[in-house]
Amino acid sequence: MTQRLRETARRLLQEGKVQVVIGYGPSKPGAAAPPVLITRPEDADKLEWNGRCFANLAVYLTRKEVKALGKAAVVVKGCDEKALVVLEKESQIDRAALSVIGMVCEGVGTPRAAKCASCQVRVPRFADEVIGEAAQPAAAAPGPNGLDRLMAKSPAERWAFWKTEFARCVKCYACRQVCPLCYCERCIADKNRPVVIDTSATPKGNFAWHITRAFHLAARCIGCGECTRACPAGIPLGLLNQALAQATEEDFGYRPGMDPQAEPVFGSWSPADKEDFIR
Amino acid sequence: MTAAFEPKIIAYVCNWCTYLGADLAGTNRLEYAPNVRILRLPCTGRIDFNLIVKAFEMGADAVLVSGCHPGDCHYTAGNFHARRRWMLFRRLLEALGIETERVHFTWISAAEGKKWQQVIGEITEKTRQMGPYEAYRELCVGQASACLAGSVESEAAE
Amino acid sequence: MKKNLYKPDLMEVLDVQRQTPDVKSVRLRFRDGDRARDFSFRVGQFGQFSVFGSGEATFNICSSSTWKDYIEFCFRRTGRVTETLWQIEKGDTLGFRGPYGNGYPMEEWEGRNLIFIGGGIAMPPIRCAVWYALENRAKYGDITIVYGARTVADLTYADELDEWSKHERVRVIRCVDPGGETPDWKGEIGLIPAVLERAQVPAENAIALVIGPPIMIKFTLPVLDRMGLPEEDIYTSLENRMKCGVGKCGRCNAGPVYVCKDGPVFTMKQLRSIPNDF
Amino acid sequence: MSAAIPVAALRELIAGWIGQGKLVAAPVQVGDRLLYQALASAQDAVFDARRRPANSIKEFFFPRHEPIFRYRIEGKEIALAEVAPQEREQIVIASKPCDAAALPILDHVFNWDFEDSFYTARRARTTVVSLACQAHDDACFCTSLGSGPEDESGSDAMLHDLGDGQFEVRAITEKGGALFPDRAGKSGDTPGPSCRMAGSPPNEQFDPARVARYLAANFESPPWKDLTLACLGCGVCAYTCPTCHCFDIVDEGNAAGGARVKNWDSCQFPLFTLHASGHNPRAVQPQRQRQRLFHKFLIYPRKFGTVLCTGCGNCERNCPVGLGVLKVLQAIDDEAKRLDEKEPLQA
Repeated sequence: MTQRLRETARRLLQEGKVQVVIGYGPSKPGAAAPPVLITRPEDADKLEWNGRCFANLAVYLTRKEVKALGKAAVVVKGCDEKALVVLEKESQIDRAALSVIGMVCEGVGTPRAAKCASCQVRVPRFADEVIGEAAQPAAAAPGPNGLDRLMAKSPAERWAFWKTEFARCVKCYACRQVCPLCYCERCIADKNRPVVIDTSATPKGNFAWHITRAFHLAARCIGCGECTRACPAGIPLGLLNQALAQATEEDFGYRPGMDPQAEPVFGSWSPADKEDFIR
Repeated sequence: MTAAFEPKIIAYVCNWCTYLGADLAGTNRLEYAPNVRILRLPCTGRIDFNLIVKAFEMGADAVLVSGCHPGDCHYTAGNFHARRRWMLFRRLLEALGIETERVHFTWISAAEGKKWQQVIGEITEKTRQMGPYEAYRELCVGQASACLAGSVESEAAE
Repeated sequence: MKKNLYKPDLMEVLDVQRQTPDVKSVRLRFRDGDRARDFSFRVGQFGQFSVFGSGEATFNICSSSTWKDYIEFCFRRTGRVTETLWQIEKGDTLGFRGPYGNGYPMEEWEGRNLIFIGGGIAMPPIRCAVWYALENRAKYGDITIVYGARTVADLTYADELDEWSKHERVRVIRCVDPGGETPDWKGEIGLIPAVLERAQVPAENAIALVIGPPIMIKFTLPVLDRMGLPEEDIYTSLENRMKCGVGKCGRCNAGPVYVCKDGPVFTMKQLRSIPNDF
Repeated sequence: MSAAIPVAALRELIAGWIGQGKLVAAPVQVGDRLLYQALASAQDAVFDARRRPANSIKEFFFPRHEPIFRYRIEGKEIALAEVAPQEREQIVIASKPCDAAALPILDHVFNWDFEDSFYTARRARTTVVSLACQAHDDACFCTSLGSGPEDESGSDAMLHDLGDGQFEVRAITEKGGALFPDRAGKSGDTPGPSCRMAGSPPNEQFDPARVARYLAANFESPPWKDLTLACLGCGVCAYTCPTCHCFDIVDEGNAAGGARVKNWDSCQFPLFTLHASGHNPRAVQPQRQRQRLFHKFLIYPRKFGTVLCTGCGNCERNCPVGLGVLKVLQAIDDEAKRLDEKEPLQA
């Protein structure tokens, strides 16, 4: 698959169809494959494809340094591709100007990442070119994940759990910078008139930040897991997004990034919404 | 307990319905608990989830968010959008272990002065039983960074 | 208990003047008497001014170092701190940390002709040097002040421009951008580089202090060059983002210098060694 | 060589220090990560000469958040109050040599002309006991900066792992020796038999002097521009780095008063250099990556005589896109070598 990926990239660059190919590069043994931005056809051989291609490369499509390079081709797995669907639905990318190279994915990480166990998008659905064939059938039902263990706790236990976890947050914002759907020009955490979220990495500042980060991704997050992987303090941030994803599916039957035509939850409304807590 | 605990309740209300409802309660001389501090916003659609978090940060023991009944919204769909937001936000609060019984959502129209009085009474009583919301307030005291269990010593609070 | 580097002195607001629709000047006095008495600074230095609850902001001290009973600074209403500053009034309390930075080498400039070129809100960092020079008049040769702003209303310390022009061997050239003039405007019309070129200011034995937006400096330098002023005689004051003001927080590091400690006043010759990173 | 100390004895010593009210920090296993943390109990301390914690010990000298004074607003009056000075002694044990080596480097900037009393006070009341390294991974490059697995700079005492839970202590400073009364040998003793590095120390990967010379001459056309395009602009490299020390100062409080606080900050964030006028000298990410390299490998050495880096590799290990500085430094070094062969760069 790596060979076909390199050929496709070289062709796209030589034909001038794209000015940059965003893919994965060679990594040191055991390390994650680092994203690389190829602008010259002869560099296409730097592209790699293996089980350590974790990063969601859709994150580069909204960055001004990359947009300045011109038309882009992006290598995506099935889960990353869901981010493209959301970005297009939120008018952040021009899908027609984008070349999507979809890679059939058997799951990343050894042992395999939790998100891959329950993956239904092994074969990318909207790519311009799909590389690789789906060897195994779709994955079996997912085992108990972190969210069930979290929700099994009592509210007080959960509160204590998050207080300990957020105590390690240093406000490096890696969780924001790696997320393809966190593309705001100036994040609410960087605004000071008024200060909604304290810049300090105090318990108060950390709770305010993580509540806002999780909720600004409500009914948008596609569960690529990059925020959890990027956190240098090992905080299981993805649990908050999983909780919201579960709620979104139960309450609105909506799974972000799956159906390009479906109306976004917060972007639309309906008198038929059911709830039991508003008196 | 020193003085009896008087809960601090913050009410974010929409300008067109609930605020008028509360006003009606006033003109009808319907007495209701003074524990509530009313903040008027154009519509429940404008009531951002951060306002609820900010209320707890500043020491509220309960928060009420109230606006027009579905269909009555002055801006047609503000309350429908708000409803969707609250449906998901409550789940996030649950996942975080924040006491969702301290966050109340109601529809109160401009004619429901009585209902406003009832709702405020119920919330005040319920919150009085639950006691002050120490858990969240404790996060914000002294701004000591408890991050590394004392790596930054917590100063003697003033 | 070691001295707390970041704790400001408390200052009383003596007076607040509206200079332009979005610029005000503020006069401060130290609340602590002895600190007021033995406080001294060099013109061209800056300080960190605190509005408690909003934060600190970096402003030049725009009063002359010879005036002992107050210090003054100017600000434009742009951000969180300046928005709160806009509301302060006489008697309020602010904080001040400083003086920081190297300031103008007034001793080196002695015996030279002084050319001050300022654009927009650049007058405050120039005003302190002008008053210092006027109060040590004998030490300095001819003084020329070329000051421009977008419109007439945007000229800060406009009244002092008149006062300065009354002094002997002081020439004040005022200008506003084309379209910024009022019907009774008697000053020049045009951008500063062009106005400077037309002014035919003699350049021998002169130094120039150029302060203003980067674009203005960029187009003024060639004019000074044509006038025959060498780069080591052209000074400017950089306006980097700053927080600590004492060379610790890393913010104002541009190329080899920490602007807050090694600057903010540099000659153009020194600026050549600093990459375009400020 | 002094008598070997079993790890159980080390834990007793730690329990003693904690009992005396001292703050004791050490690497602690948190989920799948090793992190320096203040110890709740002596049992939590991990003595592992083969693994590097993901954060650094700078937290105990230059914390992520630190109130620097309090203010109370009473109408037009303001009352300022110092933050209660902390006399609590701190001990960092089992620190990596490349963490301890950062302290003498940081001493320069925090004492340059103006003394930052917050840092110097903490530095004075903290004793660092490091643990000599016995393994490295391919992100480590301490040897390229003249440091190494047994570099004692910044440490008050050093533990050497003799194997099967036995350690030898070497006192380097009098403060370090005081922690291990009559059990510490002197620094420079011949290392014990099993002190040999399991593998060889990381080989030298670039020449800092050549890199500095190259940087000085190549501000505009860096060969690493494509590499830094992948940088996403988070603060991980700065916040897990033992030597990064940039900070922000903000006020936090309400209408009645609050505190002015010092927080970690990073040159990788756009707000770091954003002017009030909206002008930003470093508007795009490659420019910010360039600043980090210049400040560490050219500017700081020129101003303070020491490179602002100890080669710990945290920036590469923690970087979400695996960038860090080593890869870029190697690209620069290769380019500089190539140019040197053609016509040598003057010093």
